[in-house]
Amino acid sequence: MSNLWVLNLGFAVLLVGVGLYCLLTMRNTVKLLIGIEVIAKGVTLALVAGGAARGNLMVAQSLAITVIVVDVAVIATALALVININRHTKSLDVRKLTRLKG
Amino acid sequence: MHLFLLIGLVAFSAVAILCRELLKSAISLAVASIFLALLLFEMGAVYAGVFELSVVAGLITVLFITAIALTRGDGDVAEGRAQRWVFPLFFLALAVVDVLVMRRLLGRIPAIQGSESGGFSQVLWNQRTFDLVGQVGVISAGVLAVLALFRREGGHGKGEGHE
Amino acid sequence: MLFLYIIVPLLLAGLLPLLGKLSKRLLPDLLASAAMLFLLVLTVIGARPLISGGGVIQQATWFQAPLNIRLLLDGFSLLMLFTIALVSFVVCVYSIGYMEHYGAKANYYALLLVMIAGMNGLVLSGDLFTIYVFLEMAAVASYALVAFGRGPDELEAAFKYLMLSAVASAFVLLSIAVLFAVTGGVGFGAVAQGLKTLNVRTLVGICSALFLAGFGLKAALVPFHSWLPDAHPSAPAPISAMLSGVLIKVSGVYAMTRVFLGVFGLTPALTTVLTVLGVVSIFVGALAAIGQNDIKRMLAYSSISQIGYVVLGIGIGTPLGILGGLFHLFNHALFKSLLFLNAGAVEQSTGTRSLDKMGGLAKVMPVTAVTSVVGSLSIAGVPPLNGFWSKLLIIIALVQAKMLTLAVLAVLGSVITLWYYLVLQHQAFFGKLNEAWKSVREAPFWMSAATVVLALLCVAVGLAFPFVVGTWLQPAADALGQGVNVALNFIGF
Amino acid sequence: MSLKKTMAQNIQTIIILTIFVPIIGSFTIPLAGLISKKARSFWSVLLALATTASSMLLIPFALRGGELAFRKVLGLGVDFIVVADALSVFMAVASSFIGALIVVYSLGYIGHEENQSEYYFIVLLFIGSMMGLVFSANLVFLYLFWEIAALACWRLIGFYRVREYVLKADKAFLVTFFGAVAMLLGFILVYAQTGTFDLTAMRGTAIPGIAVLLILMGMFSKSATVPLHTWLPDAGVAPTTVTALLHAAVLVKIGVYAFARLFCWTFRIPEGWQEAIPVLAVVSSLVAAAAAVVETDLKRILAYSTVSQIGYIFLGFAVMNPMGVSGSLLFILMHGLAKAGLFLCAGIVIHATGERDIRRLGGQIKNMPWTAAAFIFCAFSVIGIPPFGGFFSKFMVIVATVQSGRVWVAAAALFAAVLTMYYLFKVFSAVFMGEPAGHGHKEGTRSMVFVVVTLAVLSLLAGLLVAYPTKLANVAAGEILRWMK
Amino acid sequence: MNPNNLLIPVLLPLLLALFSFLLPGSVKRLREAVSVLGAALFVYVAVSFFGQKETLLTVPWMGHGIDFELRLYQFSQFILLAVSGFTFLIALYSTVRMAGHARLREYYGYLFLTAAMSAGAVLANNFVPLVFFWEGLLITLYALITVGGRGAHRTAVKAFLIGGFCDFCMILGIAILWSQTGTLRLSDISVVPQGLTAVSFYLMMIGAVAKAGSMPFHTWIPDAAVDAPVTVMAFIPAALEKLLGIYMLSRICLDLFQIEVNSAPALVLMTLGALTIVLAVFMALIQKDLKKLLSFHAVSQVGYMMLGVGTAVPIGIAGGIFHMINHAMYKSGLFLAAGSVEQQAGTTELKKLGGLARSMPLTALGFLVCAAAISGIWPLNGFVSKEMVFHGSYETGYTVFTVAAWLGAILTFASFLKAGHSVFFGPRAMENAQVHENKPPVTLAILALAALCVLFGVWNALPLKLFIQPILAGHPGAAGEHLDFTAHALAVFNPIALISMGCLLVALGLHLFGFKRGGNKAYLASEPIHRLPVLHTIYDLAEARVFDLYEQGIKGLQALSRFLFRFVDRPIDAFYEKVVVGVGRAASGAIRAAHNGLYANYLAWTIGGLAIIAWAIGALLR
Repeated sequence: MSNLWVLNLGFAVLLVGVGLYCLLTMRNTVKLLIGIEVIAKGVTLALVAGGAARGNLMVAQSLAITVIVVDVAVIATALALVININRHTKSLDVRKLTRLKG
Repeated sequence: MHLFLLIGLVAFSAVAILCRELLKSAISLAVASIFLALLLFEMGAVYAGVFELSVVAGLITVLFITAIALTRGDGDVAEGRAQRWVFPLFFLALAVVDVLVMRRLLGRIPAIQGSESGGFSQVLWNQRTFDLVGQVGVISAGVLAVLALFRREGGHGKGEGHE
Repeated sequence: MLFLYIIVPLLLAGLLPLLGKLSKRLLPDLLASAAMLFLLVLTVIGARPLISGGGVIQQATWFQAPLNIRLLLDGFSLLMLFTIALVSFVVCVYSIGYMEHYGAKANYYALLLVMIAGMNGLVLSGDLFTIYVFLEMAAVASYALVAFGRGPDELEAAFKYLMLSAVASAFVLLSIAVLFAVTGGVGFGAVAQGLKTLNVRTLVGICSALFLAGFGLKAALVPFHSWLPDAHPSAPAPISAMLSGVLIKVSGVYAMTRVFLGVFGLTPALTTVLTVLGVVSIFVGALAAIGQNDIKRMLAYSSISQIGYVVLGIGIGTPLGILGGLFHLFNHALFKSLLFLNAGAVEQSTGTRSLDKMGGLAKVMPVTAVTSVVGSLSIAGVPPLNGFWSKLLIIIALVQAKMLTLAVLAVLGSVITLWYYLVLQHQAFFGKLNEAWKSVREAPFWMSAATVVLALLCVAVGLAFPFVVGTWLQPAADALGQGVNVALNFIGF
Repeated sequence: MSLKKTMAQNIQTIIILTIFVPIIGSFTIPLAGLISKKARSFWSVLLALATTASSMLLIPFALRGGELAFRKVLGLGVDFIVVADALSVFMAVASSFIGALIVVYSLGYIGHEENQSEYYFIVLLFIGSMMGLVFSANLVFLYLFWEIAALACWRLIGFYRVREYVLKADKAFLVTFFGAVAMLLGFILVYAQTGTFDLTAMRGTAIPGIAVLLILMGMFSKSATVPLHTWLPDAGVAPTTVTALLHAAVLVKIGVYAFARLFCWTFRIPEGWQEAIPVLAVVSSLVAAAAAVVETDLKRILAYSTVSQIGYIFLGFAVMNPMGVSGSLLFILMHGLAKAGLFLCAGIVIHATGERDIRRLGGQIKNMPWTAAAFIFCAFSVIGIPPFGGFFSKFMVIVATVQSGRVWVAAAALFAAVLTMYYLFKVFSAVFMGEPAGHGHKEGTRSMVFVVVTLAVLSLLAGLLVAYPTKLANVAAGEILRWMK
Repeated sequence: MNPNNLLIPVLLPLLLALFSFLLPGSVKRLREAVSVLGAALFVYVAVSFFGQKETLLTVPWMGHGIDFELRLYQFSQFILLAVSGFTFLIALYSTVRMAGHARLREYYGYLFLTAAMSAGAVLANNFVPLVFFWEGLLITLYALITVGGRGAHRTAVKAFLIGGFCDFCMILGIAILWSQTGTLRLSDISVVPQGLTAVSFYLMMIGAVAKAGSMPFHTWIPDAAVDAPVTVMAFIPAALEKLLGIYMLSRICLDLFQIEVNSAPALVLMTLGALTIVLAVFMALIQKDLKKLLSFHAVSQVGYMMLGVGTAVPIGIAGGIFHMINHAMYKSGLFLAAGSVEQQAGTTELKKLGGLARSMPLTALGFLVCAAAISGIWPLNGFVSKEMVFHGSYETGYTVFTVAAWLGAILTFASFLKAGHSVFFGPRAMENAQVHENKPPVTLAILALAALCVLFGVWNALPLKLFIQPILAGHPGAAGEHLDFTAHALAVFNPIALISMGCLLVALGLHLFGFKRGGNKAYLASEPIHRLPVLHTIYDLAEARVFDLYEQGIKGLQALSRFLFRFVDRPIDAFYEKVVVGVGRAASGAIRAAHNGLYANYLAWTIGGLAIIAWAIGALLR
């Protein structure tokens, strides 16, 4: 089973990496949120895989569910922010969000 | 099967990121969620799978689509042209590193076998009760946040005043 | 009883939006302040005696019915609870005056209360994953609070804050997932026990790095600090005070310390990394602050710098170092809140945060000026104010631990700190009165009262520091000083 | 036995009063200010005089060679330890007395400015911190009062709220703070070695060179010694009363006091430093004297003069023989009297003419004969001309330096004295002699003239009756160097 | 004698000074009366002290061996007597000369303070009280010169600075001597000058000879001659400072240090003396103002004393000391006479004076006698003491010093011929028509001094036996020898005396030559020498104060100060103001620029930070 866990963990890391790549290079704020979601998927996968590998599946599930709920709240707030920003700037470009610097 | 699902998950996630249209991205993400849900099913985590399917593939996709509809701003953001060849390169490199690291971990990590008793709901209610309180809190925070951000009255105060 | 710390603010937060319909101002003001006062009193009277014999685990109850919630309280948690209660009470009082022009007070208080509930929960939890959940709870509320003004600056700051925090959370979660997979649990005791039986140094190293990045971002350690100079100044002043004063400490420093000292056990490698990060933060924050023109942005950078001291102190790992670090954490909560509240008062009165446009405000805003002098000197470490004693302890600990270079740097950092606070003072308060502000009035009563309370506390803690240290800090340092044993002892519960 | 005990208790009470009358009293001054201006001024003077009186009550005790240390345990190794011996009593009396005179002078000088409550508040706090400092025998409390003094100094230098002035105040605060924290680090190094902050427990301890360097930075910054001195001339932007206070009574004397208390009374410092410090002191003396020759701003000249004279004080302590130490102690008193006099005279001139550039002043002896006389008296004392007090202290320091085998250092110090003579006469000639620049300037209020004349006369009397302060200084010097035997 | 009585010579003048200070300025005659009477009392005290047994007064003072010690013995008795005498004469003279002066109150006060300090300095037997009084004289000197008026202040400062510098040298010398001998009591010290003690000797010598007004520390004297009241000139540079300076020099050479004949210190002293004689007299020669001329002579004559003391042979030393007292008498007399002339004629410029001998016969008589004395005319006192110095210097074997002394004698006489000729003889100048003889106190003082000059010359045994020989009796160099200088004091028929006489003739010749060349104008009599090719240039430079060590020294001080200020002090300040602030601002700017607001940038830091930390932890774990 241990090997399966490592496989899952490898893919989870891959997902997180892809998500970070998205955050780093993409410009569209909504796209960035999608990147966050991808990362969240990776994390969920890692959690459940960890539980499954060691016979803690039930705990893992409850953790995963909590993560998902938290994720929803975060994404909702983020989208609310994006919409509000969009009202001001009429844009979704994250690189135009440079009012605050220095 | 497991590997196939994993690859599908990663592939659709990548598509979600690379897609030029936000709507397609969101849908790709939903598909990725379905893959993840299937994975969870496959691992036996039924409840988590259901949650993933309903909340992430469903609710979050809806949220995204709503937001995209509200902003209608996807046209003006030009992603870099280089994405097409940078991403594969990055992905490949990441994958290679990942494989190398994970191969070193393979079979090396000792672990304590869990000794779970009881079903899911018992675990959730008896062991992770505090998390539930937290969930309630986070949800209320989210709700209040959305309420605060979309409130009508009050105006912006002096927030806009300083530049 | 401890459950009240979470449930009272949370319930009130649920109620307030409804009550807000009844009374837009009075009821939210009253209830929020009363709740915070209640928690403060509860901490001093009720919670402190609990830990007279060391840390305890308390079963939460819901109207006498036991719940499957176990809350961990030891000296360290208590200190944090006290800090949270103290600052949030003052902030609530201050908000009475300050939040008038933002509107939506009920919503504001509700968010604030959720944030406080989140922090309290974080502090009381004995479980890595629960820490994460409550951390997110406080964070989500804080995103909204940062963006509360809904101006472009606020939204931008909140967005960046959120996006970076999300990454940090992912790091934390990933680390938890790995630990969970390896040790089969997420409770402090289980993880500590698991790590003790298994020999997984490399894995712990990776997890440490992930935690450090995740919690470091919450604590705004350089190089994870970049969101803070945007987010803290953009928030309404009481929220800035709350964020800088408590949130970064609870969700960053507390969590980090808990994990590293209480679960992993501090290794020399971690000590090195923490102390170096601390010193780098001190300098980056302080140097960046020198050139600031926005008063709140300067304060925000200053927070980065001061968190550096806290982490430096705790990172040393010696009892004295931990004590110093915790003391500085507590002190920083006092004076940084004070300074942000002062900045808010100035901003409200003059409508600007630009230091260039201020000048000589001491004449028209004497209370604000005097309290800000107290805060500035305190943060720079001028005796006999509180900041001096904590820095003193940290430096003594550094010297005792033979880290002379770091000690010299820490000392230099406090000179730079004084430098930019003097800049702040002479630009804003000292100096000739700017013509434009002839008609400016002192801040409203409740705001002044809040700042005066904090300033007096700064002085009082400075003068009575042996008492404060003995009562609140020594238990905390003792709890941490025992390292992983605390967690291991709790495994049986 | 019981008699002895009651006496010790009395002394304790007096010391506590000396420290806390000004400190706590200072906080009541703004309250008195709420009643009326007169009440506040009266109350301030009363507090200052009370401090002086209470410190003077300790003289008989100190003359008997009494040494008393008592402590209030506070925990964490930072107990409040008070030591009363000839050294601390000497410093306390000298500072509080001059401080009180300056407060009296302030009545006239500050009488029409804003922020008077703050002024008197800070001045009293300043004096109080000095009292606390001289009686503290705990390094942490030493540092604590040290910084309170710096803080007070910061507010006072920026008393006129002009931007440039405030910047100078900031500079002063920063430089002294830098030195102070370096010193703190030095203290902590000592603590790491000995495990205590208690000075009485550390007498005769050898401390490492790095600690000496760090502590010395603090002393040099506070006592404005090259290369940490430039804030002091810049601090001349403060009201003249304040500068007088800084130069004569309180601030710059802190560093030299600490030197005596730490490096002479307590610690044994490495050979290399024992050789180096006199040289540093004399270099400071020379450079500052040279700067005073070049400067044209009245107060800056006097400020550099202080820097120069402080070099002598350091020199006397640093040679560490009984004569040098008692010479330096006397120097503190004499310089305090004379420099206060000089500054206050300058204050009268500036107050009356509104001019500080000596090139634009002249012939004021016609308008203000008393001031001129007081100025030249004090100048004689600073130069070191008998029968004024400054002569004895300078003489003793020089002789002690030679006695310790440092002839070249003494020669350089004397050369600095020649420069002192030159620039002080230059100032006197430029301000009071020559063609009058502007007419009809009034000499200032009665309290101001009274104080400067008092100081001038005291400078003279201190010379004629030099035996009395010397007695105390000798007792102190004996105690300070006791562990050497 | 009760040792406490030793305080009387100090306290009495002090009381008189206080009286004068406290007496309101409006009271006129009382001040003068009390002053003269008090001074007379002072003389009485000094006389009554004379011949007393050695008396010591010791009062504990400041610890560390610093006690207030006074010692009365032959030498101090003698000097004390002289001090009191001059004080009396000046007080007497001042009643007329200074009458109606605006600052009379201060004048008398400082006068008596000077006397008190001098008495104290003479009696002191411990270095600290010695320096106390010695340096205290600076203040009275400064104050007395400023009494001369507004313009005098510059000169007063000059005098003060020069005096201060030299006194500081002496302090250093004393400090070194103390560190070497371990005692501050003068009477306990007797060391051989070598190594550090030699340094100490030179430093103390500087202090002593500077007080006496030797080159190159003399330059304030000619300035003061113009600015200060003439009584001050007669009192201080002419009399008291010579007394004190040479007293001190003798103490140094006789008691404190054991000076061998022709040892390095002795040679230095002699060289300095010879140079002072020649250079100062050259300057004196060309002066056209009587007071300035006299002041340069006051310098020049110091050279003889130094030369005499520096020979370290008994007759030389005795000559030096004798010359000191003689000089004090005739130079005071000359200054007082000049003052008298000034008061009556309104000027001391030689050009504007002439033929006053008839209208002011008594003043003229006094002046001429004194001038003759200073020139060394047989049988006046100047002749005796100068001959002794010549003999002494000749005995050392370094004839060059004797020659220099003779050269000085020539020019001295020449210049006094010029001065006397142009003031009192020749055609009466137009401006001097209404000049009358001065009041009795003035002439009395002048004549008394002139009479003393004659007395000490003709009956030279009186001062030599009474004053001088006892002083030398204890001197190691004279031990065993029977000291008697009176034998050939007035002897003319020996080579040295004959050469001296010849010198006077040369001087007469020079004067007559110059007188003729200058168109029978006496004040131009020195012009031929003034105009000599190289000399002329040097004179011009001297007039431009190029050789004035004070002016050059001040320039040096200023240059040094500017250097230190610009290259030490200002850079240090610039370090704080520019470098520290600049570095801080630059670092701040760099950090601020890095915070460019781009989310990707911030995220990159985060990820990079994670990577670095992971790497660091990994590295540290290994």
